[in-house]
Amino acid sequence: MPIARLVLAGLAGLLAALIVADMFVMHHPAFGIDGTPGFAAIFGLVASAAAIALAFGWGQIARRRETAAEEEGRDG
Amino acid sequence: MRRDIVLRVAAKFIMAPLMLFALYVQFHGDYGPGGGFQAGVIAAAGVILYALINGLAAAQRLVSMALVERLIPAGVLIYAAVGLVSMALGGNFLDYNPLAHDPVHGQEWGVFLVEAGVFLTVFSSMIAIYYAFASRRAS
Amino acid sequence: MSFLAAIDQHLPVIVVLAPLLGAVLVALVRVEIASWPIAVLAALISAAAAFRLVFVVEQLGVVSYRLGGFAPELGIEYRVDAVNVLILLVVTAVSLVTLLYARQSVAAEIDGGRVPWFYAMMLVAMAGLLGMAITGDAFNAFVFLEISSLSTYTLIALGRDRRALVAAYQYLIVGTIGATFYVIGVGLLYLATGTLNLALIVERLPDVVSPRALIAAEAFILVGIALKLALFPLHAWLPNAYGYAPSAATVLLASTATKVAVYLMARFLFGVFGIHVEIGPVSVTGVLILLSLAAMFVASLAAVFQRDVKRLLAFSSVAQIGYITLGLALANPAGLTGAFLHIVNHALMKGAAFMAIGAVLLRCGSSRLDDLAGIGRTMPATAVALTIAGLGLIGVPGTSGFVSKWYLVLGAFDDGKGWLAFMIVASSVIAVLYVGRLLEVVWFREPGKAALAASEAPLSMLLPTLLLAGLTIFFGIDAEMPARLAGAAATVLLGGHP
Amino acid sequence: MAETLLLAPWLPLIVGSLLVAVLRGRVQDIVFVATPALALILVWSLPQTAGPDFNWLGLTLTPVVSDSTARLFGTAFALAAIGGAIFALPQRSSAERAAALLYAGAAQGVIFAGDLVTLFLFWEVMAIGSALVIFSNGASRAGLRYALMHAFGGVLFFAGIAASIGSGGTAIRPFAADSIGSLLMLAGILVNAGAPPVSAWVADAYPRASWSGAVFLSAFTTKAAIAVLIRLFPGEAALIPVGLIMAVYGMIYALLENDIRRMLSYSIVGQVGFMVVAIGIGTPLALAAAGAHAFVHILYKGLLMMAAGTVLRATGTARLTALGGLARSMPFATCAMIVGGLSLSAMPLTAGFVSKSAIMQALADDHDAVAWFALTAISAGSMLYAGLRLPWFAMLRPSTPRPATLQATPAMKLAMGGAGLILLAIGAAPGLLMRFVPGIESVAVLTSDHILFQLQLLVGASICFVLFLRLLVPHAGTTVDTDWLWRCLPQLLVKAGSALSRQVLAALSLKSRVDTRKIQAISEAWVQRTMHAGNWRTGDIALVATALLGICLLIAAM
Repeated sequence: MPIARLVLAGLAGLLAALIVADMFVMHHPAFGIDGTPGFAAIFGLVASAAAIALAFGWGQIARRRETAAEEEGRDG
Repeated sequence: MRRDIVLRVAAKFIMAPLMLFALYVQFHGDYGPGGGFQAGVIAAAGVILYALINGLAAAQRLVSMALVERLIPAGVLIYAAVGLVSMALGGNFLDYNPLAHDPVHGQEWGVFLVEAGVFLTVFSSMIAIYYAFASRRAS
Repeated sequence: MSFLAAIDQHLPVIVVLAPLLGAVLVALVRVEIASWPIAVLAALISAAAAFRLVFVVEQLGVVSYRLGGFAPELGIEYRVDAVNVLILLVVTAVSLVTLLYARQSVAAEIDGGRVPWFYAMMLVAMAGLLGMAITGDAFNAFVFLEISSLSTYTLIALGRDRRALVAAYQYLIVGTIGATFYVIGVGLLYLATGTLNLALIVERLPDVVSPRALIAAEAFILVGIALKLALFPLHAWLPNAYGYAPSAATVLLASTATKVAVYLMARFLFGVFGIHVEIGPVSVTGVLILLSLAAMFVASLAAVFQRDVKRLLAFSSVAQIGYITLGLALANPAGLTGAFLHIVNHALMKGAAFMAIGAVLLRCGSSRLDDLAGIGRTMPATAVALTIAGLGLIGVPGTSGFVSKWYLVLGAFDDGKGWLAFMIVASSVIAVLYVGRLLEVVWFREPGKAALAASEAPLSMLLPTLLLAGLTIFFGIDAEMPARLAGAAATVLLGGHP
Repeated sequence: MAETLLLAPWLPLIVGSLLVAVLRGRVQDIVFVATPALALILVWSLPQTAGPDFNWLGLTLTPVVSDSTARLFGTAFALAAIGGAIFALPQRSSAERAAALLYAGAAQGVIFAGDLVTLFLFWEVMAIGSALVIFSNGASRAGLRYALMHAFGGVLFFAGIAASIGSGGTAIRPFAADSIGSLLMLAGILVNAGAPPVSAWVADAYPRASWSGAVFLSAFTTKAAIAVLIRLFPGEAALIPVGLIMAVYGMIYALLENDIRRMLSYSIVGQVGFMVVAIGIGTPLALAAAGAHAFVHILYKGLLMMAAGTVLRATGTARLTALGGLARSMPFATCAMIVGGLSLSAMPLTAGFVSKSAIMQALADDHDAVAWFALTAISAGSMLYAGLRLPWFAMLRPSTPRPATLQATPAMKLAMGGAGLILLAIGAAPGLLMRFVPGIESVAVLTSDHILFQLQLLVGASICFVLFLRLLVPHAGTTVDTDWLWRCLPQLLVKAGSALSRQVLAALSLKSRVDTRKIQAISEAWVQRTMHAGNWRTGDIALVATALLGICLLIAAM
């Protein structure tokens, strides 16, 4: 999927640019660590990955497959 | 039973004393044991005996169902009317004292009338119950 | 002026006498056309007297009337205070409205020849109930109890359904058992105290040597009355009796008969034995709370499963009686106020509901739930009344049912029983189920054949129905008047002065 | 005093509801849109003084009183009602319109209630109105479930209010969750807010409304609960974990969900979780931030619901599996969905960024690190489902589009455009919102470090989205939800119980040689009799009566 790679590269470049910009602004951290330049980028990546992992895992456990008709008629 | 002459004759003999006795019990109620309730039952027993011997139709010629059905409320009406009159004369409901010039006579009148009402209602109720049972057709 | 004063003096006896005389007149005249006006007139006089009594009692506190002028030791005393004047008002007012409603319903449901008897029996039942409420004499109460019961058996047996006969017979036996228990208890009380007058019994109770006789008397009397008021689990006669009686009779019985029995129980519990008396290790209030809760839940659940609307409403009555007895068992001002308010409010709501069903019965010929489908389209006004009554039964705010439940909840909290408040409200949720089921059928289903053929109820039936429904709303918004009367009743029962 | 009652914002809505039920045609349309507009005017013309008092059952009632919180929520509710009404103009169901206006009016009543009793009354009317909205779409069983859930919440709330009135009058005042009364009250409010363990009702009920009805539903009930929480339980520490659980729950289920409107319903729970956390903090800033977030949330969730409604109306389905490739045929709805989704993800220059910044600021000021980091992470997660997954799978991804049979009407476009413009305007000029939410002026929103922080977060999330796209592909099916607790667990328990009792009975019968079937028949008959109280035999009644009497006498004799 070349398009996906392209998008990914674009996003990565954007993120890198943001991190670079982040080094030149004045920070007002509330907890110290959140004032580190680029912290938000890493946190965003990790948090999103964790969210997807959590959701995917829970989906494996708790998801019930139904046919569309059953789903439609669930109201009964 | 209508053909049984012994019963018919005996019943005829009993009827009159029965009625008389009922009246005795009725009027003696003022002074001793007795009163409208007992008298009503005795008198009704007379009619019922007549019906037993001569048949329902004969008895209803004597005391018709319509009469019985009128007499039941009429008795209550007499009772209530006495109360109303005593109220109108300034006493409480069923206070017999004002019914005559002096309280003793008033009490006599009051008791007499009320007992008469009771007699009528009990007498006719008893007959009504008997009629109701006797006229039931086996189905 | 003096005439009015004289009338005032005789009010207590007029209340009872008017329907009794009316019944006698109806039975004497026995003309179908004349019987309804006579009955209405009698009920009107009685209601007017009761209404006037409310004012007199508010002025004097207690009105005592000696029948035949005898002293209470010898004769019968009618004794009206803030407690029973409320009951008198409810019974007479509801009876009057019921009679106004009854004409067309009765004409449709009762054979022509029996119509006068029906009205006579309605009036006798009314007189009996009023007598039970008004008398201050334990044995006289028994006599009136029997008068009302006997006429009630007749009324039920006049129902069209063949099962009405069985229901009446069952009620006859059960009612007789109840009355017998009651009279045995009264006999024991008489043995212990030597008097039948309730006030005198109370005076002499401290001198009684054997508490065991008293407890036996209490047990007999309370169980006897409990049978009459259909306290769970002694309720089983009620659904059939109410379900199969003629509509007008059901309205009268459902809104008044059990209430008077509740009053009698309250009188004995508070006025005679004292609510906090204990039978052995068991407190009366505890037992009453338990049975009331059982009634609220089990009967409500049973109502959910009924297929006939009249039976559904009858089961709901059992549950609602549970609320009332619960209020009695709380035995504090707020709880008792709630109980008496609910007596009033339930009479209005159930009256409206049964009237609406009576109208449906007249138009569709059925009171089966399925046959009510879509009745909201063809009989909208009747359905609205039914809806209001149903909402009242749930206790939706804005209806009077909310006000009484509100007081009950307050009473529960005053008693330190928060869980009880929760149970009260939780049981209302079950009421949501059965009322919701009813309303769903009435409003949302497609009309069936019977419903499509039906037209709106005749005005003579519709107006009384809407009147009661309107009062349900009115007392839900402006509850000042009933709350004041009920509060006064509670104060008197708890031994204070209004 | 009493004439203030005429200025009550709920009055025109409830009157309008009755009118809409009677009127038809063009006049109905006008009433339907004009009454919420009138309510908006009244929200702002109601003086912020003590309201009129009435006496009822010995309780002091204040049916209408205004303050800045009431004005904020009142404005949001009025805007939602106006937007919802305009959007619903092509929906010609009088029942839904009447129900929606009743619902909106009751929500205003809750906001402007001056005492607990009035509050409860409107609370119940609100439940009825919203249930009717669902019923009017023909979803009777879902409506019934919804009504039952709210009846349950209402019961808790009622009991709590009764207890609280017993101990301090009807005034609305802050409570601490330390007595039975206030705990019951809190539980009742949380049921309406969609808190665990009953969160499932939101996603169960809202998607059952019609394409237009869901817009109303998404606005009022949960946010009214938030307003009541702000008034009654500010700073209740127990709310912080509750809110966090809601936020996590909402995010996970939204990531898994296939039906757009169910996804948005889960998202409501998640976003309400943010507000609940803020209320749990309880500082003036936090409370104001909760209010501001509620305001913004009502707008963007309304916008998203409108977009979803447009899709549903056009294609007949709102399932992601069945959608895709709609961007070309429905450009307006696509834009609306993207603006709403980005606002939900707190993209800078949208209104969501303003209100979420305020919440984060409040958490930071309170040094609540756990909540701060958790909610920041969940913000990134929100971007995943609302900003990316939703528009991608519903509209943008290349796929053969379902034919869009019904294009959005001008009225629908007007409603969506209006909501979107307000969101963007607030995002560009936060002062617009801050002006009438006193207490959040101090929050730094459009500062460079702040914007950069948020952008990094969102771009990071986007990278994850592209990387793990395969894991996020929607599937047909449902995820087991908390309603399993009351829809499946009882059945399981009953089954297990009956199996157990059968075994016990079998064991017993081996010993005493009693026919189990006989025992079963007898017990069943008894259950039948007590439950249905069908037809008791007269003898049974007499037996019970005698038994009761006998027990009394026996106890007395002992």
